[in-house]
Amino acid sequence: MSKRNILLAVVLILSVLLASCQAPPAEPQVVEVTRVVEVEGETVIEYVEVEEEAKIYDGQSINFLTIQPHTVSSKALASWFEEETGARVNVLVVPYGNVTEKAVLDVAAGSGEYDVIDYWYPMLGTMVENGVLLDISDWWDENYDELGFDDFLPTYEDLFTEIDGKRYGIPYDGDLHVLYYNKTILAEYGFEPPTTWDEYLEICQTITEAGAADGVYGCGIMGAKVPLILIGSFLNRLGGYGGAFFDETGYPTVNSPEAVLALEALITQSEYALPEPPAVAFDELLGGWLTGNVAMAEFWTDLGQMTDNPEQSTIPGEWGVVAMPQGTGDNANKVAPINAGFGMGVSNLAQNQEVALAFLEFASRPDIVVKANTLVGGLDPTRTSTLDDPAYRDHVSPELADAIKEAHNFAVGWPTNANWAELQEVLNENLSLALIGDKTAQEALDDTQAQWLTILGLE
Amino acid sequence: MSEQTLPNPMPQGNVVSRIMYSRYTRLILILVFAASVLLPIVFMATTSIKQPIEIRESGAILPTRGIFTENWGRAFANVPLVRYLFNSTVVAVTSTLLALLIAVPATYSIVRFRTGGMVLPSLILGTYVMPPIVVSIPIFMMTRIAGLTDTLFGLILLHGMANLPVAVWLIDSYIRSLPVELEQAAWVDGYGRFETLLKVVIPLIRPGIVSAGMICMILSWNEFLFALILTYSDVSHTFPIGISRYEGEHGLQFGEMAAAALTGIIPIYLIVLFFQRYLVEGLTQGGVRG
Amino acid sequence: MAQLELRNVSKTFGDEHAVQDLSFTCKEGEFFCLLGPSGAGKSTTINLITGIDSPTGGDILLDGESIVDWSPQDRNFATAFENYALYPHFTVFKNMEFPLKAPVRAAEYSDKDRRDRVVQVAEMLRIDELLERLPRELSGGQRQRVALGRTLVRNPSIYLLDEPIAHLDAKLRHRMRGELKKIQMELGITTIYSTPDQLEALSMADTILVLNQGKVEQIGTREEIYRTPKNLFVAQFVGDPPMNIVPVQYQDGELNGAISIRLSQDDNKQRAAAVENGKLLVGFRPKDISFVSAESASSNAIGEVKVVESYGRTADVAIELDAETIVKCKITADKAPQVGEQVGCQIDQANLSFFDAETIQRIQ
Amino acid sequence: MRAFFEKRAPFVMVFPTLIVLLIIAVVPLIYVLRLSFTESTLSAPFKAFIGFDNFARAFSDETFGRSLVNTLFFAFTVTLLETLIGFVMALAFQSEKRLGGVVRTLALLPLFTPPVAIAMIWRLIYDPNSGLINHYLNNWGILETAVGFLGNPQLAMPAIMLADIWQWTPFTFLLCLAALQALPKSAYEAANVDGASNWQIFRRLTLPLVSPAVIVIFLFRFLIALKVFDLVFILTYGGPGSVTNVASFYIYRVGFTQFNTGYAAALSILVLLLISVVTTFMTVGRDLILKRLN
Repeated sequence: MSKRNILLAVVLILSVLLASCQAPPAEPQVVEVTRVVEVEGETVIEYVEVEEEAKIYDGQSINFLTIQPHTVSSKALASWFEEETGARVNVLVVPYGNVTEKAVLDVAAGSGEYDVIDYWYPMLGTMVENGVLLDISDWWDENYDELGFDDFLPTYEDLFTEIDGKRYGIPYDGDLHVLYYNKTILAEYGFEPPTTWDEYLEICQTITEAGAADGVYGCGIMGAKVPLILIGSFLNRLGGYGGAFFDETGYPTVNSPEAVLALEALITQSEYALPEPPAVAFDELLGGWLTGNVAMAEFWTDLGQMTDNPEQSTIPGEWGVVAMPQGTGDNANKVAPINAGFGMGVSNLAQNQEVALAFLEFASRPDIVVKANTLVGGLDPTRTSTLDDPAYRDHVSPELADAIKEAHNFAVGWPTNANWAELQEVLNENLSLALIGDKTAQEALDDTQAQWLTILGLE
Repeated sequence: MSEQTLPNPMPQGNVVSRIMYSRYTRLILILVFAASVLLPIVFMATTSIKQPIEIRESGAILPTRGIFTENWGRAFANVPLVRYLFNSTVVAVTSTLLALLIAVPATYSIVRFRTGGMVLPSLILGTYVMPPIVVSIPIFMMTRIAGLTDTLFGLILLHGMANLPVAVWLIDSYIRSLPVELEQAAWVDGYGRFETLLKVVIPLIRPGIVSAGMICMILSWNEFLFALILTYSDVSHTFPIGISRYEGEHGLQFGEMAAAALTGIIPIYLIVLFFQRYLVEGLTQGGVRG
Repeated sequence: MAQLELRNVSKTFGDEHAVQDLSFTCKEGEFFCLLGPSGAGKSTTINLITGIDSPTGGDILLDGESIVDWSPQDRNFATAFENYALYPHFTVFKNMEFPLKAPVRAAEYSDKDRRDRVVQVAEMLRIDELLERLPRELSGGQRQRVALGRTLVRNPSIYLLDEPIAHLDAKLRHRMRGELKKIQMELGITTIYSTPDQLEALSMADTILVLNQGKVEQIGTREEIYRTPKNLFVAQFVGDPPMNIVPVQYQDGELNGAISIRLSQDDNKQRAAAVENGKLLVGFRPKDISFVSAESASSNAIGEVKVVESYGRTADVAIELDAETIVKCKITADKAPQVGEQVGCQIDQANLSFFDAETIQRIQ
Repeated sequence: MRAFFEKRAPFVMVFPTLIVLLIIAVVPLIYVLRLSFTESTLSAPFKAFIGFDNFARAFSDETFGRSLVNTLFFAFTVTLLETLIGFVMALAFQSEKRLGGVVRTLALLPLFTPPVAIAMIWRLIYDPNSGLINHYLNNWGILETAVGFLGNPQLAMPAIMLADIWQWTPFTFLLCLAALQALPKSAYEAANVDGASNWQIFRRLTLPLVSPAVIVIFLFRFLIALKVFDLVFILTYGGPGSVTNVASFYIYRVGFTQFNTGYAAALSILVLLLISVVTTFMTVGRDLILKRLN
């Protein structure tokens, strides 16, 4: 009994010790300033012990709420910023699925725990509606020329930052979907990469029918019931068939004939895709793709790098990339859906607005963006100049850089209105139901339309 | 007659009984049980030493591309795991003590003196039934007002309070099973109600307290929702939050996550082994008595 | 040492009256016995006295001072419980030492005092060998003595013993009775003792209170309880076999019924005449019956011997007088008749009890 | 002072609990109740009083209805299976000395593994293409093509249940073991002397004696199971379709991803009512069963 207690105490003490060894928070740098000391009236000893120049924000600190996948780049930005300005940036990390709720809860409770917030852009309207983000329109206008905001990729510039004519942040991490293909597999079957969804289906069906027994599939489709994933896959087709979530007046058109065609295409393709699309999220698709068992995959632009990493992949160098296929019909379109993407804004309750804005300014500087975009597992370009920057082109391969550049000519974004959080849940639910055959494409989209109208008060 | 007085009479006639009570059946059961408990854990262990590509490539249990230990290093490099484990341990242990400290006298009072009549016990049960998500918003607000967000203390208080109904529920039957005369004897022997609780009741329901404590600890150790909502930084993040932090930009770092998860299980498991006698005694001697 | 008085004490649990309007005084140094069948309210009464329960009405006084509001630990009574209530997690020594370590009297004893006291009591109860054992390692008799020991280590003002020896086997019970009485007399401490066993009460008590369904049936010395039961309940509860009760009609100095007695004593005649319609129950102890031949003129009743239960020196004989009346008599074994034999019964008129057939109260 | 507390001991003992209940149950419930009658978002609670509108909406909300059915189905099934398996295991090991110790120690493993990690490992096990199950089933030639457990409408719920059973059966096992070992030994000794067979002992003695405890275990586990959240959140996000959408998770989505706290509050109240009704029924059922057994 007593022996046991002693042992337990030892275990506890050890864990305390271990815990205290763990990265003590870096103290803000203490910088000596000039001091004059007078001794005995006559003798004046004057000494200057300035090792570093005083920095503008010495001793100040801000909190930066970021998502887990951005940990590396956000921490890098933080340390560069501290080096330059002396301000300490505490990077507070949450799983990406929880970032909006954390930010909104913080403001709702009046905590003001965060100064700078990394947000998923489709939630911009929701964040603004809930008073999370500071209106930085004036700052934006003032710095527009000096910081070269016109260099931001036009597709991101407004989409990630603007609601009702006001600015709430800067583009932080851009990303859109392109179609990757496995050169080896396509060559084996004598296919060229598809330009239309019909070709895509044909390729997918042919390869799967021949290769499924060996575990090789023509395509992989992410159909897991997570808005980011499932709606992304839908949007890839919706745009291609010429559909959109809303018309110019903001009226929902989610059950337009194009949309139905798009969803039907998704459902048909799913039959031949890597099993089993409703369970396929990032990891499942990557599992098929990186092991050379999937011929075509819609994914974000960072997949190329991942595929070239032999630790992660069995098919380095065997990939190619093209823009998203087009649909058929009168309104068929070429699109590159912006299926993820993050902005960086300042909290309405920021304790230190000045430094927060300075951090925004810092993070949007062209040189810093290039630096951040060339980190492994970091961010994707938000500036046109980055795509032309040799360092970046070298980092991701010139081919991919050009493909991204090309894709931006017809990029389409997600809605960012205040109701989107609710709307996307409805859509997500119905898409998933259609995918497993509980509803037809038409029913699912009609139901979505009806519920959207209710939510938007447009009945 | 002589046959019948054997200590373990042969099962008579019934096939079911013969199967149920055969030693071989038991052995098979043990093997099946051990295998099914261990399989995911072993799979987790081998995953932690597989190359990322191998995890995506094959579902074989053993690594086929050689042992890849870097997951372990990376698991610790990328997330302050030890800190989180420390936080979790502090929160689980302290909140459990808190829950027991409040629950034991309360349960005693409710069982023996019928304090609160029918209302209090049902209120406690109701609190326990309530899905935590229901109350998360007001709880967050209150924590904020109390200035306890992002502190271990806040989390300790919350876990302690949230597990209180569990503790009451589990301790209840143990107190009920105590003969009331023991307490009356203590009163007459010159002890007050508090002293009686301390000197007579608590030592006698120790098994119940241990098992209730252990269940509270498990619940606190695994709790995710409040730990996520109420904490911001490494100062107060707990282990389950840490586990959720092996999320790459697109996809999980399974190998590192597995290494992290095992790191969390190992110390706890050692402690459990260490207190095995205590815990097993606690869980098996007193037991749940209707 | 103290005198305890209960005044109109009542206790109800919900709708149930556990004790009703209970009043008695237990004098200093007295061995006071609560006698009654199970469910009579004995344990409740003891619990009210110790303070484990509080009465719903009435007052309890210790040496004239009301103690109703005192908590149990302040009353300084010592109790031995029916099921011993030994603390299972303590050794015998710790069990016995426990009352001495109580906060209310911890200051009175040094460690050594406590040890000495426990050992002394343990020796007296012959359990000094068992001090390091746990209660579960003891036999029933040993446990009982430990429970007793726990009450004896203290100097309480009153001992309350709630059926302390009920669960012992007959032989041990017999021996313990003697020991208990001896100890009580030596210490001279006021003792309240509850038992369902009339023999126990008769053999030990100075005063007996017969309790039935929460109410007092009779309070008195053991002689009074035995000889002059106040009502039919006491008459039939006390004594083994109990008092024979036979319904008779009184007329002109004669009792007629299943038995016929010509009353010879004036005292008896007077009492018998006190009931107007002459409907009486006559009671007589089994030992007051003697056998005569069936034809004898001195016989008061004639019947057939149905059962003979022999206890060695004595025997109980059941005699059927008529279809509704069986009387039992206790005689020395060698005088026992044969089963089936017709015998005449002669009843000793010196100890007759008369009860009103309507009110079943004793006629004085 | 001492006397003051002593006299009020019962109340003093529950006092801290009352405070705790006030903080974690009463105040939040009042807040939630108020929310449920208003149009509210997370950052702007109590915007406007709208009476029973939220509740009316809930009654026509198909997804919510399905989530309730899913929750009850899930909770009841896993609880039943876990209690059954746990009980059988406990029966088998109650008299095992050394092996029993091993099993008990093993049983603690799943309990101390955080659900996040458990979900991760089950995702790897279920993965249609590189998962453990598919790997071996394919290798052994039992299956031709991959089965997507979590994406298949028929298999997704059972798959989540299996993960849950893996985690919680040890819990019921340990509690059942506790209950069995608390049974009085004397009854068994008597039965052995009487020459009863093992089966008879089980039917006539063990089962009636241990039933009350097993019912308590069942209820306790049922209450925990009703709150299932983590596994669904990580494994399926309620999909595919609405197959694994459970109440807690749906409320989370309404409240925490759509920030429609008013509606989430109304849903919470309804769930709470439903659970109370179910619990009451089960408690009554328990009492009836116990009465019959006695």
